[in-house]
Amino acid sequence: MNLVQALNSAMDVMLGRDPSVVLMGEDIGYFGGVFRVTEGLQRKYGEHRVLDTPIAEGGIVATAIGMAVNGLRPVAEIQFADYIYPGFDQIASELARLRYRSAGDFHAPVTIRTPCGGGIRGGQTHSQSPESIFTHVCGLKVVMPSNPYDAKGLLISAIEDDDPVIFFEPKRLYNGPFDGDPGKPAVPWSTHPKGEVPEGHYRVPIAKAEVVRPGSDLTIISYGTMVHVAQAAAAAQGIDAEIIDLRSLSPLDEETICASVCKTGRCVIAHEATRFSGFGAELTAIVQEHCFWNLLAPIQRVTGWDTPYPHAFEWEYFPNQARFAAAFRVAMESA
Amino acid sequence: MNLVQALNSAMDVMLGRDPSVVLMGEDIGYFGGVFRVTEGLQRKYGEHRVLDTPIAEGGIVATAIGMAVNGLRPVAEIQFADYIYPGFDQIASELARLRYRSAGDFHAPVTIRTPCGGGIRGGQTHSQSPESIFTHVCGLKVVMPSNPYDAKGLLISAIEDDDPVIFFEPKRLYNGPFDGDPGKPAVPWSTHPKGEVPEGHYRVPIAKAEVVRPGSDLTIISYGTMVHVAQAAAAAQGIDAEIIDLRSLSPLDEETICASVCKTGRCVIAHEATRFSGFGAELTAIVQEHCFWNLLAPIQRVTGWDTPYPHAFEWEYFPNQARFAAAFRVAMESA
Amino acid sequence: MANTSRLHLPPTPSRPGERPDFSYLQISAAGEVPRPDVNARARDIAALSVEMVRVLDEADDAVGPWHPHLEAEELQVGLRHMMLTRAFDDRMQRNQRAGKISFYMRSLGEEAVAVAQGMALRPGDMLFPSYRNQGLHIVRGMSLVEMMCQLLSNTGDMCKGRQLPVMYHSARQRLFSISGNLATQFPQAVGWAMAAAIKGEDHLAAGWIGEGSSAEADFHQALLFAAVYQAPVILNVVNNQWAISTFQGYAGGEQRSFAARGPGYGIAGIRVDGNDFLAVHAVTQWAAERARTGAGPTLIELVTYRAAAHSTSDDPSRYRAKDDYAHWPLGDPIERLKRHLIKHGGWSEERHRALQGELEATVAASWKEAVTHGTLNEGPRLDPDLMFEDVFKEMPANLERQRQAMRAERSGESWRK
Amino acid sequence: MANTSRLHLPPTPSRPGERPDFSYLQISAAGEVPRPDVNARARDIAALSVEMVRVLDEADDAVGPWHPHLEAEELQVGLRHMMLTRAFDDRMQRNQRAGKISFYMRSLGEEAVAVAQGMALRPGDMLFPSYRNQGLHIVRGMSLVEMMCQLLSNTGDMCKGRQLPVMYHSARQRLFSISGNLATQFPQAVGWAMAAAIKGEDHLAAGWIGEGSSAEADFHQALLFAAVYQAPVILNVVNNQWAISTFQGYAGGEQRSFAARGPGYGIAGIRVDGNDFLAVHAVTQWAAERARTGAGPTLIELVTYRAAAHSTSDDPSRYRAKDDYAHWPLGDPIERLKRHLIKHGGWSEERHRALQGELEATVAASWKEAVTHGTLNEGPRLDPDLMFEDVFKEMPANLERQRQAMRAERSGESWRK
Ligand SMILES: Cc1ncc(C[n+]2csc(CCOP(=O)(O)OP(=O)(O)O)c2C)c(N)n1
Ligand SMILES: Cc1ncc(C[n+]2csc(CCOP(=O)(O)OP(=O)(O)O)c2C)c(N)n1
Ligand SMILES: [Mg+2]
Ligand SMILES: [Mg+2]
Repeated sequence: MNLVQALNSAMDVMLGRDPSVVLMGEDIGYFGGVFRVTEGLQRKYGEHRVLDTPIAEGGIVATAIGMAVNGLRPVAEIQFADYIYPGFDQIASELARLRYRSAGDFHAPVTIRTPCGGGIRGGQTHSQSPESIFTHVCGLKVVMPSNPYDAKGLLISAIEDDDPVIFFEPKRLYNGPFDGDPGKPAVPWSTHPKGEVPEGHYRVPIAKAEVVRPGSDLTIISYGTMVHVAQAAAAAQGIDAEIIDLRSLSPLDEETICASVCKTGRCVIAHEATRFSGFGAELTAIVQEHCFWNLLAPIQRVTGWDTPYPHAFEWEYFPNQARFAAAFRVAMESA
Repeated sequence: MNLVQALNSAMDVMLGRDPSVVLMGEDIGYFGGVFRVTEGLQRKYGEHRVLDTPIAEGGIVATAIGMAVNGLRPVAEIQFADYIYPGFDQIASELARLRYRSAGDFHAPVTIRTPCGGGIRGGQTHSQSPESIFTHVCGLKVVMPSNPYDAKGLLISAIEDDDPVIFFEPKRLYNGPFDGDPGKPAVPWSTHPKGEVPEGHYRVPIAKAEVVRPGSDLTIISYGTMVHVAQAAAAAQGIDAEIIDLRSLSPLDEETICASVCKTGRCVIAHEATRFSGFGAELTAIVQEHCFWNLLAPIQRVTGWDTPYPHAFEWEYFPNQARFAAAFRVAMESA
Repeated sequence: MANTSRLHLPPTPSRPGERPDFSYLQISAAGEVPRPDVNARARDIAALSVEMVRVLDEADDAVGPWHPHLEAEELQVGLRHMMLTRAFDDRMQRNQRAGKISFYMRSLGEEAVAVAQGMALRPGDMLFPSYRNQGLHIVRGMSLVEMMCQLLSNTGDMCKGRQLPVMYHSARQRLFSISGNLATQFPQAVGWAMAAAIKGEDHLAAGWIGEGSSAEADFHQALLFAAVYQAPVILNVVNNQWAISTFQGYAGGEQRSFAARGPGYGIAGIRVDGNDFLAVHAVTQWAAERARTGAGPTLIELVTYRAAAHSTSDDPSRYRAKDDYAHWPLGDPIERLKRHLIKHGGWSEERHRALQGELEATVAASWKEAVTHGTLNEGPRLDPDLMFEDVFKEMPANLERQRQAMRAERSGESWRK
Repeated sequence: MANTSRLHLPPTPSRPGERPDFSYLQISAAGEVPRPDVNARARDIAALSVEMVRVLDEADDAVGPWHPHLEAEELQVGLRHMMLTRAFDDRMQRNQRAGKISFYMRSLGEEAVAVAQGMALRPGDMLFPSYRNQGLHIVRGMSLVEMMCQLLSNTGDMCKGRQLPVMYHSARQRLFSISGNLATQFPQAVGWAMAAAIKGEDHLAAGWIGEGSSAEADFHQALLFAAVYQAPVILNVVNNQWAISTFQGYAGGEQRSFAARGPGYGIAGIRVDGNDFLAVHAVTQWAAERARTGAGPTLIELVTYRAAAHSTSDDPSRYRAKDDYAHWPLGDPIERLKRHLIKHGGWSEERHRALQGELEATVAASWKEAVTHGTLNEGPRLDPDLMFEDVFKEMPANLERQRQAMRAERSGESWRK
């Protein structure tokens, strides 16, 4: 399966197993979504389980909260992560804090799915990676898969979770892994082991990172599209990197991260989002606190630049293998 | 002047000097604002320069942008920083990026003032410190003064700035400095050197931090209310701390920070906001990158806990001197 | 520049030192407004949104097609609930002034809104209140002690100390958790109602916001989603004329009634005398039947007056005339129902006085009990450990570590490393 | 569960394989709707918001009180602008299909909206377009070459490569920068108008959004602030029946017209045949006069049809009937004005064909020139250094450092440390 099909399958499985699961979002019903992630689900489960909605992200999140309080498990799609902000107040002030403020008497198990990231010539309003902002909001779980297998398992876990989950989908990976070189021919997921996805129900646990490649030279911490770029960059530079795919940003699997960096003594952190106050900052802060005495060189961040995502300069903006290579050089230095 | 009067004076000066300056916000006109920051200004400058608005933070920001595009310099008040989120889309997607997307042909010199922080028994919806989120949005300047002198000078700079500025006002400091001990009698600003505020026009530059106390044991980087708590904590622990009041979070004065940490070799970072992906993370990341070879111990963060700000446990939540003391102990360790 | 400005600014008819002028208020005569069928199409009954449904007339009689013909006993219960609400408010206000609670918000002058509406709905209906609808909690039988414990953030606080005073909730009584963020509950109520419809259940949802809060985006989202999906929901705008210092004109009330937004969205809109218990009850029942029969949502504007300060942190003498409430043309809801009941419902001044005394005693006794669970300054106190619970269903490792750190901090130990 | 659901879902009258059914559309006869005084109170002219102003009748005559009595020359200019818009769209669509530009959005079938409205306004008026109002840019005289350079993100791109194709702007021509975020420009237009009023200036602002976008919160903010401050603004909802795959019922259009939201807020609302050049012009002029004389804002709903795909990324055959536009009862705006001009404006099939040829040649010549500034694959290319400019007025140190790093990265050098 490709990543789109894996997500579709997760929702198919959950709609079939649990009558309280409903999907909602702009163009997701009859049309099946602009990225076709919900294709065929309205036909299969009916218009009352797979709802087309008005173009109103704030209203989508708010009504999803109300539906969840009334016993449903809404999975709401925000068409692009760039358009999640009109729903930000309902997410940050309401969804994230309902359980807390009501001392557990109310809660809203809402999953918000949204495609993020660049590399598809989407320009500044179809390429953003706002995950860091959500990780700062207590009460939200924040996840981002990097492959079809994890995508399906994580989405099932998210839907089953009694806490709200913001589920970011790196849209550049929908149809295949991507190593950061737009010049190369596209590779389909069928050539990748994580493209093998079981039909039925399974979970990938939230809050558990995966070491996708063991190594001893340095640790690369990443998630989403950058996991693939990191792998290619390390291979190209001949670096025996231990590569960690976080999968969950919050709650964070600090143990796996810190164990690795304490072992390798060197660390590169990578994400597509802009650097300043990006999630790499929190990762850096945690790693330096827990691995300080083991660190052999400063932690390096490989990120988007601190500008909006410009349409014409997509590949100068995108954190490419060259940016990794430069980071590796500093990270491999010794005192 | 206290901090409220200093802010009022800044707006008074600017309304007087520049006919394009207008104020807008909920209850700010006739009433003078719930914290009285705009008191008397509508009477002095008229209802058409100091506008009461509907309770609609999104509309306030959006119309301020339109007004700014038409040549005005709106200073919009959001009654509490907790209520800025309904305006978040207009801030992050529009205000911050208008200059960029129009290649400089349009820009919107809007200042958004908003009281933030806890310590006033405001509970989870009147105590938040969301500054970190705004520092992740390219195109915004983000400032937070810690005293009346800086408040006035920074607010004048913000209003005169041709870029949008998010101006956070630590409300616990409105009437006096606060060292973190709620049991002590309140101290007025008149007893503090920074309570001496000139009547007329002056600027405190944006993007310039201030070393409020030189020292050699360790560097404390902070802003807002925590600057005062940090000073008291260092004094109480007998630590010769170099204390930096950032004043501007973005753009950030990296030079001042890094010079200090490279000198002292030890660093504690403090803010009231929750820790995870708080602004302390970015500060840590920058400091460890630039001062790695000088650092003698892991950088410590003194912050609010990763929970909403609970009404009944305000003083268990608030980053107090004890939390500083614990951080000092680790930061002063040696290998 | 101000001299040449052509910007319109809504007038405020009652500033300090002025004589309050309520002549802007369009009031229909009692009995005058027709009562359409509950299944009428929204577009055909738009007039309801600018007229004002009233039942109690100047002679204290109940007249016209909206007369709900309630039993005298039920009206007496309504009167009692309103009086209890006011007695509770009075006492809590005094408690705050005496430093016994930190903050309070009264509903003085608007008690009929929550009480009559609460009584017109069924126990299975889900209520999404604002902070000024304590009458709903009273009607649903939340105990005064429980409410007081919330105000005290003591060991009996249903919010475990997380919320400001007055932000009650009760899952069992179907009273949603009150938010400090204005208007957010409005579209949430619509979502709840959508789910009821999806599940094929008969319950409806009702939400309340102030007229000032109707300016928030959530108001629009609520109306829009309610209209699109014809959700079984009642959306109530309590127009008490003020939002802190700001007059309702700044929420758009100068141009048109708030109820009139309904027909604009294709939703039934109805404006009612919010101080007329009978009219409020009748209109709410009408809307409820509409929702339950699948005829769709209703937007109700309840015209009333915020007779007291916004909250205990507010000082209205800074922004409005002192004797404003005395001039308010729709009177006092308790007084009006009382007079009607004396004339028609077997009520009397004596019974009224006796009831008043009884309710004050109940409130006083409840307070006595509530403080045994802790006061602002004296124990027992909620365990600060609770701060870390309910952020998530299960506490993640980092919060557990922070909880340990907080414990160490409190015990004076070092907790780093 | 779906079986028992009572949730209402708006119908979609034209799905693939179905016969498009536009019988839901309420159409007034040409000339039928009265034209009130421009100073009429919003509340007194609510009917305008559900009827449909039309001037061109079935016989191609202009009739009724809204007949704007424009000179034939002006109408010919209008026809030319519409034809140029369409010729431009056609060519750009083909260019996209040929891989010469990355993305495009046509306004096929809705050209009268932008062209007639643009012509009815004054050069000093500020326009806040959506992505489907290219007729405004044509009317204001933005050069085709300039527009094409934007589509190519080449060295002539006014956006310096930062925006997706079609997101034009021109400060000099008072065309605001188009946003990818729907509806945000609506309340911004109100703010601009408020500033004009504060400064005592005569200019008005006009904003455009699609009917689907009216669901966003910004729609409400725009109407509310416009109503409260009676801002000199024209708020246009282009109801082309579709929002990507979603029918207008999901934006609330099933229950009530979009124009009807206006009177709900106390704003004049007016619904117009968006494919009738004369009606659109007349209504816009009426609204402009209203704004300029201080009578307040107007919400205009322009009823039209999105005849083409949403964008070049879209495939409407997946979600709507193929021959839908052929059934659209309001016809084609260019055809209708052409027929009227042939009958009354000294126009002819020959002149029309000649003009068509001339416009296509202009477009082709412009394209030739545009590509000299660079194409998708060939230089000259914008300098990537530009990526770091205009984030702020002055580049802060960290961006300067990142720019150096990017340069080093591109030149293959190491740039860290
Ligand atoms: C989103 C948001 N903005 C601002 C506030 C601050 N605030 C609290 S109550 C209030 C006035 C509300 O007035 P109204 O809705 O009329 O209700 P009333 O107090 O009259 O019952 C304001 C501005 C808030 N709580 N939330
Ligand atoms: C805030 C936001 N949400 C979603 C989108 C994605 N989107 C782009 S165009 C569109 C449909 C808009 O339809 P409508 O407003 O009717 O305009 P039309 O395309 O018909 O002209 C959607 C959903 C967006 N650009 N911005
Ligand atoms: Mg009110
Ligand atoms: Mg449309």
